[in-house]
Amino acid sequence: MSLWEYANPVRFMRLSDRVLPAVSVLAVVGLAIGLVWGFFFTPDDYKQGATVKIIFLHVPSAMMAINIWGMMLVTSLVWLVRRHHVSALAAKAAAPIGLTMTLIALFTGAIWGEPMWGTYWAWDPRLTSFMILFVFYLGYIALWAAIEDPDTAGDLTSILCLVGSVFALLSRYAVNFWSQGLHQGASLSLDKAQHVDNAFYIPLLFSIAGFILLFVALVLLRTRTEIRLRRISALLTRERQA
Amino acid sequence: MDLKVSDLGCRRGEDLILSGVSFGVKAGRALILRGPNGSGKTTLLRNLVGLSRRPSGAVNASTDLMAYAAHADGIKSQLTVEENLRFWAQVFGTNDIDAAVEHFSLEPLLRRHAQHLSAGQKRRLGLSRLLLTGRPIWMLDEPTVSLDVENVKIFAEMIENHLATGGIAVIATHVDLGLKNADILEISQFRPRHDEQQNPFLDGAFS
Amino acid sequence: MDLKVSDLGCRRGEDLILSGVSFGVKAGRALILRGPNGSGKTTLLRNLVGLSRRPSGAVNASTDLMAYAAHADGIKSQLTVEENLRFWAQVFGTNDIDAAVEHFSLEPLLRRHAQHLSAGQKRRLGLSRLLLTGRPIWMLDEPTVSLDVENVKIFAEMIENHLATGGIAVIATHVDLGLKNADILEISQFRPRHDEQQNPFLDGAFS
Amino acid sequence: MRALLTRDLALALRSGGGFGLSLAFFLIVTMFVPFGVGPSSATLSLIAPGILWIGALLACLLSLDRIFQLDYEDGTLDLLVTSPLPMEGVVAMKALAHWLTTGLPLTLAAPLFGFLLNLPSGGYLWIFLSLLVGTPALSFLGAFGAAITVGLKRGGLLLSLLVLPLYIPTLIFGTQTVVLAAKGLDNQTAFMMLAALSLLTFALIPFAAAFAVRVNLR
Amino acid sequence: MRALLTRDLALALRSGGGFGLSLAFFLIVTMFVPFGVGPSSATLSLIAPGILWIGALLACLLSLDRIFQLDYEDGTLDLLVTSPLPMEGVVAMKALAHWLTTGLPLTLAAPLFGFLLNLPSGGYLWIFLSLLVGTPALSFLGAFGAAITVGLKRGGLLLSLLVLPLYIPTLIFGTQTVVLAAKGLDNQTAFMMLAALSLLTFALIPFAAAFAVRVNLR
Ligand code: HEM
Ligand SMILES: Nc1ncnc2c1ncn2[C@@H]1O[C@H](COP(=O)(O)OP(=O)(O)OP(=O)(O)O)[C@@H](O)[C@H]1O
Ligand SMILES: Nc1ncnc2c1ncn2[C@@H]1O[C@H](COP(=O)(O)OP(=O)(O)OP(=O)(O)O)[C@@H](O)[C@H]1O
Ligand SMILES: [Mg+2]
Ligand SMILES: [Mg+2]
Repeated sequence: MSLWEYANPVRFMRLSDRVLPAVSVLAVVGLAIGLVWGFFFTPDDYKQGATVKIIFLHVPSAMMAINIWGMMLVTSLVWLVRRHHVSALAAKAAAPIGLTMTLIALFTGAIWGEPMWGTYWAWDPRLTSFMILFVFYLGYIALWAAIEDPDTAGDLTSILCLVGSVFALLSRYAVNFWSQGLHQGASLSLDKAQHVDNAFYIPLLFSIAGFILLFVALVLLRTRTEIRLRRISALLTRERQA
Repeated sequence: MDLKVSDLGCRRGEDLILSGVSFGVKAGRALILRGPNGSGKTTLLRNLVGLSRRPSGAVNASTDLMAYAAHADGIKSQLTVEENLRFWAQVFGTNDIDAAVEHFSLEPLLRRHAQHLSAGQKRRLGLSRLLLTGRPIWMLDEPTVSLDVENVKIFAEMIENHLATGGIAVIATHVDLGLKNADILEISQFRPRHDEQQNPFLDGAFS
Repeated sequence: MDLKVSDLGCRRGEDLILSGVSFGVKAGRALILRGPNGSGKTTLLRNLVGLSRRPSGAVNASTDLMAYAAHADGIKSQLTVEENLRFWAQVFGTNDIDAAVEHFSLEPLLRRHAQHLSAGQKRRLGLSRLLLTGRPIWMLDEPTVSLDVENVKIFAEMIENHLATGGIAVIATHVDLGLKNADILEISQFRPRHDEQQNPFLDGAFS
Repeated sequence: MRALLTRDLALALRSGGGFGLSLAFFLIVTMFVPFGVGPSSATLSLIAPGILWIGALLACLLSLDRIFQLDYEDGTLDLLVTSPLPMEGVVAMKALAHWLTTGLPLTLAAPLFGFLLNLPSGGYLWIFLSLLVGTPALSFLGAFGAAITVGLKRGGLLLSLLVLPLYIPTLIFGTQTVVLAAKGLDNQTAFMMLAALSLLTFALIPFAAAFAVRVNLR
Repeated sequence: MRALLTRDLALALRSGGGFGLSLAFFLIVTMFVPFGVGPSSATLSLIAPGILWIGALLACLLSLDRIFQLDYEDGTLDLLVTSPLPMEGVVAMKALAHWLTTGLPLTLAAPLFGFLLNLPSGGYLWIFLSLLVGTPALSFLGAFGAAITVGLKRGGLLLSLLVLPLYIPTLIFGTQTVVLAAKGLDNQTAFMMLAALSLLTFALIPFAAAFAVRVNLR
């Protein structure tokens, strides 16, 4: 049995029906542990004070914002190559979640920026590339909304996602070239855990896991909705032709 | 060369419009597609010339042998009649527009901007384009719209000539063209049955 | 009310296309405009409904009494059939679309986006709009294009009904509609003579 | 008349031309400026009012040719001219619909974008007010330009060329209102001029545009 | 193929979309900037490279939807797809025609406009070179956006939303080339990146755009 079988709508519905409750529960648990621990049971930073705690929202959402685009890239490719409807619908379902994550990262970052850098917004490369990612999400979602025929929309958004990924990456480099920034470098690689104190590190991991699971749950849910919508329109078509 | 189509299914958007379309046209013959409004003639023609996905079935001729003339003529209103013709002649690599001009008596209109043509004159221009393609299989969608009686006759002649040289024509039309070598295909017989919709989202098991 | 046109001249751009057009249509009768492609039927109709300058001549009816249906249907493809009809009903202040829907059996198409209609279905929608105008004089330019035999009959019926209530119809067409109360006007007789062009730049003194 | 307005709004919303899009365009233009002129916040705050106004103006401009073009191509305009609606009213309604789908959302969002460009704090209220009063004039002037170019294919660039010079006074009084306010100076006159300009536009343009449409159809 | 190029050029020239228009638009945008940000020449010279690039980019943007839209509407695109020309070639030719009628005249005129904006003297050569190398990429990316939105009525704003983000790297490397040169710094890297970007675009975009056109027709 190959993995692709789950790309069949019926099988996907059956599988996701079983998986969804478990994932949802785990997501809530992960988030609860990470956020409660992070907000109430960690010490204040000696330099940043309590504001450091926004890291438990900021970092996971920023990570998700990027990774969700990656996931859309993969599912788009799968749709173009293997033409599994579920794959295209999963990409469609993921986009608004990615957009929301981007917004959360932007807002938490802005709130954090005020005490840290003395300004809510600066044209720092990292921040700017997030703004760019935001626009890419907007364009992608707008294209889905504008095209009526779902297969056409799937094809066009997929090709946009491919080309967009290339140019989003290029933009990242271009932006780095253009401005030296204020923002933190990558400090959360596993081998360099010393950048972040252990007291923050572990709850942060929980929070990240929570965000990932939350994303999985939401994507499953939204994909199921999209599939149901397609089923409804198929039924209406059949009725019309009868 | 004959045209053979077997068990073709045609979609428009998500709808299956036709299924099990099978027919053959011998070289030198025309096939008239008949069917009430909305029965799927345009859909079938677009499918045959390769403008839509082909979900099922087989066509024995390559789309490179087919020339298509549709509701929209593809005429550029800012170009003159001559420029319009020359353009298509170049695209199809047949650099001679005289035959086309002569057949529909476009001579007096050659320098006119296509913008300033009447509906029927435009259509004549659009149809004369077929002679430039040099392709053997013509797929025509309501070609006689806006033509007066005289020009319908001229058009029918053009088809007869084309058939006489071993060409094939598939024509969707509501009017009688008076062609000699023509068969008629009633297209409503290919309306898909209820249970043929083949949509993966229609499978059971959704509870 | 009768329609009387006397000594009308029609221009397109700088060309005088028709001159001395005179005719009358009695209430309850239709007038069929005949003429080869490019003879000026469209030009005349546009002139009558007030879409072009009227260089000379007189028409006894106000353009407020006329409804016009042209080659282009004025259908918005992003709106559903019903929304399209309602819009025109509101514009003409006759807020009832039922008669129009019923006459052309548009019921099953009402919720469909106009984009997804076939050529003939679009035309049916365009023609049914006439019933919404509530105006007595209909000016129709090749109304039966793309219609199948069945729908041509339905259309002719619509005209007959309109005439029966004292309406008037002026119809440019190349096909025979089989109307009972119709007169035919051959339009090529109004082709202007050479010396009638009336262009101020043609006056003498140029040597 | 109401029917026309609701129809135009529905059309704008249905086909990827809705409220969100002009906003997104505005956002991108605002974002492009730092890419062009560099990220320094001192420079940005200096030019912010001008950029916001120019951005709004361009977002407006890009959707202008839709005011009449599509209706012309599918024959709707012919039918509207022969309908009982007065052409002046048709023009006004179409300009209004255009404003509701572009000018209004821009006005509401402008203060937020001002934030990204480091707009000085005195400017926020006035960028909002000046756009609120000024953008309707942009839509009406745009409708006039669209009416003049309706018969032309590929009229887009020509349209911009005709309309942009007409936009100059609005742009000047609009930005001055904000610039003066940001500097803490008196901006009464500029603002009053802006308002007067808009009123003048509402009064004159529908007639000119209706005339242009009729000429183009014949 | 040549036939297509000459036809597209002829069409552009015939109907008010010729060389002159994009220049005029460019001129007006450059002219608007002093109105918006004030006439101080220090400010202007600071932002000149950015404004010139943004102006070129917008002039390009405004004519994009003409690349495929008209051919789609009158059925020409259907006929082209069924013709012996490969769709990738058609796309490339159309992008080229677009560049010849917009990008090229802008490039030639940009140094002149730089003058109006007080461009520092080191910048003139480089504004020319950077536009020469960069604007073709704008046309090709634009053709891709136009191909995606060709099936939509009123796709104009959506088109901008899709295309503008793709323009970001070109804009940044383009302006940096000029800015660095104007400051007398080394601009090799920026210029090489710009050139590489254009080459990448020529190689990839025709395929993506041809795919999008075919999808839109069915
Ligand atoms: C609107 C403003 C901001 C945006 C858009 C933003 C965006 C991001 C992004 C994209 C990441 C990278 C996540 C990853 O790659 O794993 C990140 C991580 C991070 N941000 Fe921000 N940020 C913003 C403001 C701030 C501020 C004001 C601070 C506080 C000094 C901050 C501190 C951090 C830290 C500590 C990380 C983790 C570093 C890492 O492990 O990569 N950010 N942010
Ligand atoms: N894009 C579309 N999406 C879904 N259905 C469509 C679409 N276009 C057309 N249809 C439907 O497909 C059916 C067949 O349409 P088609 O245009 O092939 O008919 P036709 O036989 O050419 O009719 P006509 O004689 O009126 O031109 C019609 O019922 C039409 O409503
Ligand atoms: N804009 C224009 N400028 C100049 N001449 C035009 C213009 N439009 C049409 N003509 C010419 O005017 C004449 C009459 O055109 P018209 O469209 O009225 O003909 P018609 O009788 O409707 O023909 P058809 O049956 O082909 O529709 C034609 O010879 C045509 O070439
Ligand atoms: Mg058809
Ligand atoms: Mg006619």
